[in-house]
Amino acid sequence: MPRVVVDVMLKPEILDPQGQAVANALPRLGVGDVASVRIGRRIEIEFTGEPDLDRAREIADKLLANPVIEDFTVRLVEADETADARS
Amino acid sequence: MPRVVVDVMLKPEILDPQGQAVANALPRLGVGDVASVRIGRRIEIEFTGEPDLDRAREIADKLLANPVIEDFTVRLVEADETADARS
Amino acid sequence: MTTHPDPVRDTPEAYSAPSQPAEPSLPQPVAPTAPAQPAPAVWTEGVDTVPRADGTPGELQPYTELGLRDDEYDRIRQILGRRPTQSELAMYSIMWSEHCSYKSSKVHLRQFGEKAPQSDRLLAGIGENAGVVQISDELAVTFKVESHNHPSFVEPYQGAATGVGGIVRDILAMGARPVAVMDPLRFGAADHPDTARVLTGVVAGVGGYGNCLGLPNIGGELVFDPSYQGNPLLNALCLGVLPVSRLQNKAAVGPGNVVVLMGAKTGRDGIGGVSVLASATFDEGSEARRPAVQVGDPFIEKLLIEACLELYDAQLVAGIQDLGGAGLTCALTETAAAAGTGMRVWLERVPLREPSMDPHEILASESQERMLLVVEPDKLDAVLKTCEKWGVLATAIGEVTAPEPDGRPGRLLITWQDHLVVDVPPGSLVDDGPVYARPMREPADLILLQADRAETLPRPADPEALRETVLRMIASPNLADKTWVTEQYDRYVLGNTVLAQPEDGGVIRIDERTGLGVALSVDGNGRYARLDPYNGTKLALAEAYRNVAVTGAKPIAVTDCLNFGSPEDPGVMWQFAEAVRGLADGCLELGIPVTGGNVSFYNQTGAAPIHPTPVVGVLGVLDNVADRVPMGFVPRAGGDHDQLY
Amino acid sequence: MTARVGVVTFPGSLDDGDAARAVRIAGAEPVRLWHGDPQLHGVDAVVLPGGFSYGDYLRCGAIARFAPVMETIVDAAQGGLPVLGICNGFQILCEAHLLPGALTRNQHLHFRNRDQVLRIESAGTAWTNAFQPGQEVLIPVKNGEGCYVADTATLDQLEAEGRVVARYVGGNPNGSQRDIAAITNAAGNVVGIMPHPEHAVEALTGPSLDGLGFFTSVLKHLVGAPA
Ligand SMILES: Nc1ncnc2c1ncn2[C@@H]1O[C@H](COP(=O)(O)OP(=O)(O)O)[C@@H](O)[C@H]1O
Repeated sequence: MPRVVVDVMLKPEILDPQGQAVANALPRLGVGDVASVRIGRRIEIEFTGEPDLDRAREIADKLLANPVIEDFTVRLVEADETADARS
Repeated sequence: MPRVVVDVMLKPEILDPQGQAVANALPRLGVGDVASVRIGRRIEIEFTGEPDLDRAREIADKLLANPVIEDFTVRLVEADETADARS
Repeated sequence: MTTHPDPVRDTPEAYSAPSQPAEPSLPQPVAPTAPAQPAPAVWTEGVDTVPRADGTPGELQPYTELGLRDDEYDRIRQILGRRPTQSELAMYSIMWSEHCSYKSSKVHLRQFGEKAPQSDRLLAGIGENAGVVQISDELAVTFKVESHNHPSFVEPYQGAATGVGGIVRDILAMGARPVAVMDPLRFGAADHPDTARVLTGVVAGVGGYGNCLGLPNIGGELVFDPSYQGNPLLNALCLGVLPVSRLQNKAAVGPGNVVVLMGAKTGRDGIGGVSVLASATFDEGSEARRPAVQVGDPFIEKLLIEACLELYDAQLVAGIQDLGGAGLTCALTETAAAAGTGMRVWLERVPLREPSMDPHEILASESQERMLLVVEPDKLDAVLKTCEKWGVLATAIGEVTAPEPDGRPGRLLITWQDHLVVDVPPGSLVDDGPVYARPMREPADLILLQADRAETLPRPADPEALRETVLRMIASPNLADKTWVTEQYDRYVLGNTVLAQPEDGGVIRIDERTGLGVALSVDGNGRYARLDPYNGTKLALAEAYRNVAVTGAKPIAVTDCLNFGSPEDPGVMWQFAEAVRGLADGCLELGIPVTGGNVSFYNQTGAAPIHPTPVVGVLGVLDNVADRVPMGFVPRAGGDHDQLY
Repeated sequence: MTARVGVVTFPGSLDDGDAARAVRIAGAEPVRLWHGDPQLHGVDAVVLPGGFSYGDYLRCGAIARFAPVMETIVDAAQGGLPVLGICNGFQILCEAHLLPGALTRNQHLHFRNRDQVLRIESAGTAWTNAFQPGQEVLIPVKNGEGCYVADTATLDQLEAEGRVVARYVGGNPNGSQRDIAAITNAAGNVVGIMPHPEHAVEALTGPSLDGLGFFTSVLKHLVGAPA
């Protein structure tokens, strides 16, 4: 069953302390070639029936994202991308 | 410039109280056809040079995900998917 | 040090009360998404420089949109002898805003100084970042309460979080280690849907920031009233401790000294926030203003605290000022003005989060977690090293310059990639802002309100009615248990919390060796103040004083946060004036000084102001915190209890 | 010779001073250790204190695990050095795989600070030998991510080997599986505990003196341990 994935990221101009902290930690792992890290939320929504993108967009707008500081995208994803393909 | 996106989700058997809270709030928004909501992290990594999937996988494995409770996927994404396509 | 005639207007008729800028006709320079361009299109070609301003005296400038009145703009031109550059205009609009200049409140606040009882404990008073009171031969404490009301309505979590962050930096700037916080809160009706958004966000923000900084929360207030529905109040108090010898000063002394910017990178946070968010009323336009919200990073602030304290202890700092609502603009001008020196700043040296920022944006940015240091050149290396140890960014961005040869204060010169974008007398932004004696009138409905006396209310006449009344009172959110809120705050961290919620006053141990400590309480009653602002404010003071006294402490100092509607409303202005008079008189009677505080105007929705809400904090000293008196009776081991009948 | 107990300060550590105070009150000498210094300076035991190391961004303890001092501590702990992780310290120990499982967001999604009753389930560790098995103690909890989770096999193993050190009694403050408040490694020298014993060591500032037992335990352990 396909699901709807909502990706919520801080607007580009908003400070992302989380991403900053991770980026600062990378050199200690021996990683020197990362320019920036931004951290947001990924929300997977499963509908009881057909996945409903419009409905998902509405949920994202009202509940999942904070429009003051965040942007979001909504898209359909095949189940296997989200679940099984994980390494 | 394409970026690497790491999606980190709680393993299916781990309780996700945040997703649960969102799912529980949906009926109050008049949404009745959602079966489940899971909330994870989306991490966008920009490299100074060519995006490096293997490197990203290594970072994810060591730092971005906790294998005890989380799974992750790593993939390349064109810049416009992550930035501009937001609604 | 005033170089210009005092523009106080004594007669109310001398000016018509300005209306706050209505919806701007030009694009608003507040949205970081649409980078601020408070200027006609020609400016986008390049930077507006001082020579360019000289050569284009007639160029239209959007000063109205930035909240400046015609006569204020004229005064700027008169001060500079030309039109201001884009950067200068941004700086004046910020520094002359209500929020920074106290232009409506100044004439009233003077009473705090005039009526203040003599105190030899006061090491720093009103006008400093926070008042400092000596509590023993070696130790002093500093405390202050501040508002972050409007941002907390727009984005409750970040608004509250950065409110805590801001007051903590004020305390830090005095040389103190912050050791506790308190949070007086006001929300709309408890059962209103928006209260669920604002309350949960604000509480999570206060906790999120304070907990992460490791500051125990030792008290506060939680009050619901419909008058705050569209304008909740987030006041935050911070207490700090310092050895008397570590007291810091903001003055940028010593020509040749280096000006160092320390802490977070500068981004487009809250540009226009100070002039728009803090001084404007909320209306349909507030949606568009939302991106002016700042995001806080308590982790950086924690590192900033540790790094600053290490710098103080190593005596590496000649002057220090926190970057608050008005960002670099405020810090640069205030430090220079306080010393009478000038300053030379290379703006392109400021580390940016977004490389595309324009000079006026850098100057106006409200990015959090930053401090400005003045450092002797031979100590610069040591300063940078300490900052590096704590992982805090520190960059030399300028230099202190000498006063004019004739003894007049120096000038603030700011370049941007070799272009001179600012050339101003710093004092003109700090001390010479407009001051208004605004018209005041007792609100017309006050007589009616006062006539509706409690005595006329029906009294419970039988057990059933009594039961009914008790149940209604118990069910009132204002009397209900506050645990849902206070459980989200760390009260134990630092290990010196002797009393906290649900006690009437918080008590913090300051000196583990001697048991020396302080008690603190913050109180306010908007309903009472609405009925009688003079006595309502005295009541708030008396309540806080009592709450401190009953812990066993001797009250010695007062801080206040005066939350009111628009000062352009004569009724509000009257409430404000009465409240200040009440607090000053009350302090005189009790013999304790106001050491600092904050005024928050424009707390209203449309034309409807909130209840006037003066919040008063009182600090007391306990020679030995072991002698504190808790609220309840503590049962003794062995069952040998004192009994009270 | 008084025992020397190291207390690590990470950027963002908050309860390090309190942990050092508790060590002192218990009769040992606290030694402050710095995250960037891999040396342990000859300490006999280590406390990883509470707080928000590195802001606790990403996951609590995830970044602290990579601090230079942690590499040394992991080795030393595997060699028997007593290590107590309190709150954030517990999270770090799990992230460093010195303890199994993970600490996740509280089920109710709020930070919660309250005085909490715990039952000491195992008095056999380096940090709990001053208690009686089954003894109930009152100690503050304060955390946002204190919900202990592990897979069923791990939980069963912890139970079977007596490695659940303490459980919440009278209400689980964060949703931890099987009410787990503290666990230990197989050798019993490494203990992670979510509540804060260092905040219950003085009558004036804590809800009890019950926290002291954790710090006196390690002293007893060190005296008994072969040099
Ligand atoms: N927002 C808050 N933050 C911290 N403590 C609070 C807050 N609101 C109330 N408290 C605390 O809860 C306790 C009870 O508050 P309240 O009922 O207002 O006390 P009282 O009625 O005795 O003045 C007090 O210790 C007070 O400091």
